[in-house]
Amino acid sequence: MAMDAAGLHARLREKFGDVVGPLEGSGRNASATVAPARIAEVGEFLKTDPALRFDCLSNLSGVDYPKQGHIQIVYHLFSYLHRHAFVLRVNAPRDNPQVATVSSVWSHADWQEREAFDLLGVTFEGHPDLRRILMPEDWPGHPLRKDFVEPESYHGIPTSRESLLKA
Amino acid sequence: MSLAGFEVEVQRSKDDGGVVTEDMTLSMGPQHPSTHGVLRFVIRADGEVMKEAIPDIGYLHRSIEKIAEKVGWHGFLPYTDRVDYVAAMFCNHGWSLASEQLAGIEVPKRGEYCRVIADELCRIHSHLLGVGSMAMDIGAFTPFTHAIREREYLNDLFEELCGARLTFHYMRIGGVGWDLPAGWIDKLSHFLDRFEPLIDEYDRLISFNKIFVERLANVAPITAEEAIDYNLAGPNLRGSGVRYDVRKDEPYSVYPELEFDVPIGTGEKGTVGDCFDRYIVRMREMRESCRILRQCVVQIPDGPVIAKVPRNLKPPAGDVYVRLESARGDMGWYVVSDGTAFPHRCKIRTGSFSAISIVPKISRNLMIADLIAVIASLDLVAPEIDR
Amino acid sequence: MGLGTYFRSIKDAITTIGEGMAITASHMVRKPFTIEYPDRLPDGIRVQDTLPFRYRGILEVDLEICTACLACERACPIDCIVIEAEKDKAAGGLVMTRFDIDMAKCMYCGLCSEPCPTGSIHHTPEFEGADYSLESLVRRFVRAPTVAYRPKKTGETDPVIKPILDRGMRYLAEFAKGGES
Amino acid sequence: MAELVGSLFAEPTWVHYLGAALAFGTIIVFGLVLPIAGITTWVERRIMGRMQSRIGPNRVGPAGFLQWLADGIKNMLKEDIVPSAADGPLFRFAPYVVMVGFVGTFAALPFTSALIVADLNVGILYVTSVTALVVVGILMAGWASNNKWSLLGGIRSAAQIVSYEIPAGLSIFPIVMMTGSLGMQDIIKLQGWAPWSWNLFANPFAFVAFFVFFVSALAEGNRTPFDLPEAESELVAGFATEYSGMRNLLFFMAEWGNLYVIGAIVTTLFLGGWQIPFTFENKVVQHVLEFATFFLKAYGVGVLVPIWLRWTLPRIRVDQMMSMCWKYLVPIAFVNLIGTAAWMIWSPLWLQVVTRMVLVVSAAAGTMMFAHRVVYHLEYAKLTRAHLLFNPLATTRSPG
Repeated sequence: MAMDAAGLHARLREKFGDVVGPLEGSGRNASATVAPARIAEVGEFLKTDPALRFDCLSNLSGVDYPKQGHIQIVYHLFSYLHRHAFVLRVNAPRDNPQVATVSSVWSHADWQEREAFDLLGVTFEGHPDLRRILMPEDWPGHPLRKDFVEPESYHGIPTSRESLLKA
Repeated sequence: MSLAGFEVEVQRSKDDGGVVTEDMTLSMGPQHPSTHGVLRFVIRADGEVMKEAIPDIGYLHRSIEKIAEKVGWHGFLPYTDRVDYVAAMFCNHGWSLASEQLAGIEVPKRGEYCRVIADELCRIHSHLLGVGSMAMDIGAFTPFTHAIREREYLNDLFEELCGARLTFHYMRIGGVGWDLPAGWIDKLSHFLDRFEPLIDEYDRLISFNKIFVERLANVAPITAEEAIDYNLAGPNLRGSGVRYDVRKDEPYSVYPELEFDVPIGTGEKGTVGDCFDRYIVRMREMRESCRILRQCVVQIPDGPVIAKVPRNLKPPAGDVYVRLESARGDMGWYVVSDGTAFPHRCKIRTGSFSAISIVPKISRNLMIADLIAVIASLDLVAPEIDR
Repeated sequence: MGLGTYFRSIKDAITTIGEGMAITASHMVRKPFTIEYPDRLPDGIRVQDTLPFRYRGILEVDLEICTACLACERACPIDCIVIEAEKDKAAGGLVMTRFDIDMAKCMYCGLCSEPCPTGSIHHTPEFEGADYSLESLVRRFVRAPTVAYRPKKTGETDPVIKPILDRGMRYLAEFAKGGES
Repeated sequence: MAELVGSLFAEPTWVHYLGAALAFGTIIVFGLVLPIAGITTWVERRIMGRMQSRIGPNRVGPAGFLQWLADGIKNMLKEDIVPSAADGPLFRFAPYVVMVGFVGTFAALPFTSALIVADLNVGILYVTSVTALVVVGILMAGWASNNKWSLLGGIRSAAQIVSYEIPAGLSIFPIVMMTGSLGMQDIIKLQGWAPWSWNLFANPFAFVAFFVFFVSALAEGNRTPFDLPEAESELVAGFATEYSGMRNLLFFMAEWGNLYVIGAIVTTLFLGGWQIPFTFENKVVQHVLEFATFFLKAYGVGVLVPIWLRWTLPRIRVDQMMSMCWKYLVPIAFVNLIGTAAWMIWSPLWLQVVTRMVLVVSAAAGTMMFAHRVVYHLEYAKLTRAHLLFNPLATTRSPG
């Protein structure tokens, strides 16, 4: 049976208490914030609990919020069994973002976490194979951070060409 | 031994009656005829049998998500064409949907119908390339050219509709950029009339050909649980027998008003979720798309095709996650706005990205030739993986 | 494998292969779909002439009707258009000294032609843009300082500008206009 | 050929024989083998073009006919690249081995009742064994390229050709048994000009043997659906991956020329060879007609049908290729062999005549059914608004 956002949230609160933050938003985009270190447990519970059964991690995205000083990892969960959705958010400090991995819960998270590591520099603790996935191994920095500055050249290859339109 | 970042373990085994054998490490791609763009697989093989195939992606990474943060809401639309250039309409649609939900814009009815027509044409367009190149990867060249022939007809239709053959940039935030040209609907009907019999002919030519079936049936079956766990989407998920279609189950646009079936893989030639099921689901989806198009042609109302949208769009701060059914399945757009003229973050979750992540799991102990069939049956499109 | 399956698979192979061969054989006498590029069109017709009006080919600017409003420059997501115009009372309005488009950068999205008030900047059906250097792909439209066009309230009467403006307005009319749902 | 030399020279020595052999070899290679291989590329591309709703080569010469010359010249002028890590001598030598394996067969292939380089009494055995030389060349090429894809291609080719030699050889034996000779001309002379006097319809086992032999010959010639050694979507270009220019051309010439060899063997064994219904006083007319008959049969069966198959069928997998050989073709070939022997011993004359008639009629009926399917698909094409164009040499299509 599909559960509504309030019911989902209540079930989470009942199990984890204050680890799960208050309910934000509604409908498909209803979300709750979770402590970085506890996300794996929460994920495990969400996947195995027969009433919730979030068998699919639709999307895992990292967002850099320099003003708030944290990087937010957003987990979009979906249950093919019950056809309901929920969003989890995890805020990790910008200077040393560390989040527990959920790759053991959802296999899809493996590559998604590697992408977040590659592009935002979030370390997923316990990830079996945390390597860069899109960028070259020796690329400096993490491009999707707001303060990322593109290097002038990479291995002697300029990264941009002179605009022909400069007067 | 290190091979461009991959620690590949050289294994020596003595199981062949005392003969010392050594595994062969093959680098398939990035320049290989059937890796559809620039994928690379590091294959550890014992003769023709693969022990593992590790995908190496990123060769086509164009930092589209970073570009989104720099070019503004309207300006990013043409870039979405490049996310999946085989089915650009869906990326247009996804970005438009996300922006509209953030900014609270309602699309006129006719605009929605134009979008659905364009989407479904694009689905046929993409599936034709998918099944055609699949046949070619299996070694049959003629079905590929037949598919490309029909695709050419569609290209002409698109060209008339929006002026481009590949990077359409047809949709705009709030609707579509151009109304259907005069006489275009007739051409579309003409296309449907000739195309539906051609699907049958295509089936007779290749789909049920004994050799083709033997090459695909029972190869790399994916169970429904695995498919969901790895978040496969679209035809790959439905090939595993999960009847889930975003158009049907979480409807957007005017899909609730349209009637269509969701074909799923039943293991008719082998096991459920094998390469053949994924292939045949695509063939059947093309028929369903034709059915949707026929309904749209009749039902399309008059009226404006685009809502009034300010040129300098500044959606209120917030985030939204929209899903839509692209040719490669459930495409997710997570867009964060901070209330300025530039998006704060755009994350695109694509079907090919999750599809390729399952390759190491399903390709164990297959032949090298089977890996080609697996890549083709998952319908991987490299730009969509790397973005 | 039972004997039945054994012979059935032989039969399947023969019938399906025969069916496929019948289809390819029937294609031998069907008309080819391809056309030869570009020299087999009837005399005097170029491929470009057969393309639809909306075709987004290489950008072209009709300087006669350009109002130097900079809408295209602002709309371009990759900044491949640069316009320089200054107010000059003596000349009677804006004087354009520069209108450059870097076709090497242009991605043919059409966002620049949409906000143009007169249809001055538009895509042509011309698509053969290969050249030997990046520099020669920069299209410079202003040869000498030109006075920008000012739309007349009474409608255009100049016989030289009228057809150009008509074409521009026809081009603009193709775009969908924003309306409430 | 010895008689020919004897009639030309009063006291022929070995020099004369060698000179004659070289001259004749040159004439055959340059006058027959190379043009056949070259023109076949053009034929194949035209046929494939039309099957795929395309036109095919149409720019060089009338209907693109000179395309094969242009391609040949282009290939000869191209740089001959030997990869630095390759085994140089082997790499350079491999194409010639392949070429020898292919050209060598022409020494025993008949063209007319008299025109044959050497009517060996072990003709068919010679042809099959010389053809097997190709595998050595391909394996050499695969190994010497020092490329893993090439190596896989070479190994596949070795496995494939060695395996398929068995059903192919076993399918030749029924004919040899019926003829009682291994000589090519002997086999042809035992057949007549009419289809019902061909070996193909001699008995049901020979009829099946024809198909087994044809499939095995396709596999030996590396043609689709058995083109695994150079499977372009799997192994890039297989054993020929590292080859360029002239050496690549030699490989391809051998491939296309081999098609004609297949056709010639099949024609000899099963389709009545050069037999024509009449004899002419004028020897030239006689031989020209015989040559035309033989050539048309060989080209039709050996070249056009494989081309047609190639552009219809997908490629089978390497393990399926093996299982097809060992599980299907070899047992069937054995049954044919034993069946033919039994047939020769026990079948009464009336049964032989009736069987011939039944086989001819059923083959005709099969052809008719097939033609009916082709017509059906043409009718079906009307649903798809396709137009018909019967001119096979059409070079262009106006838009519309």
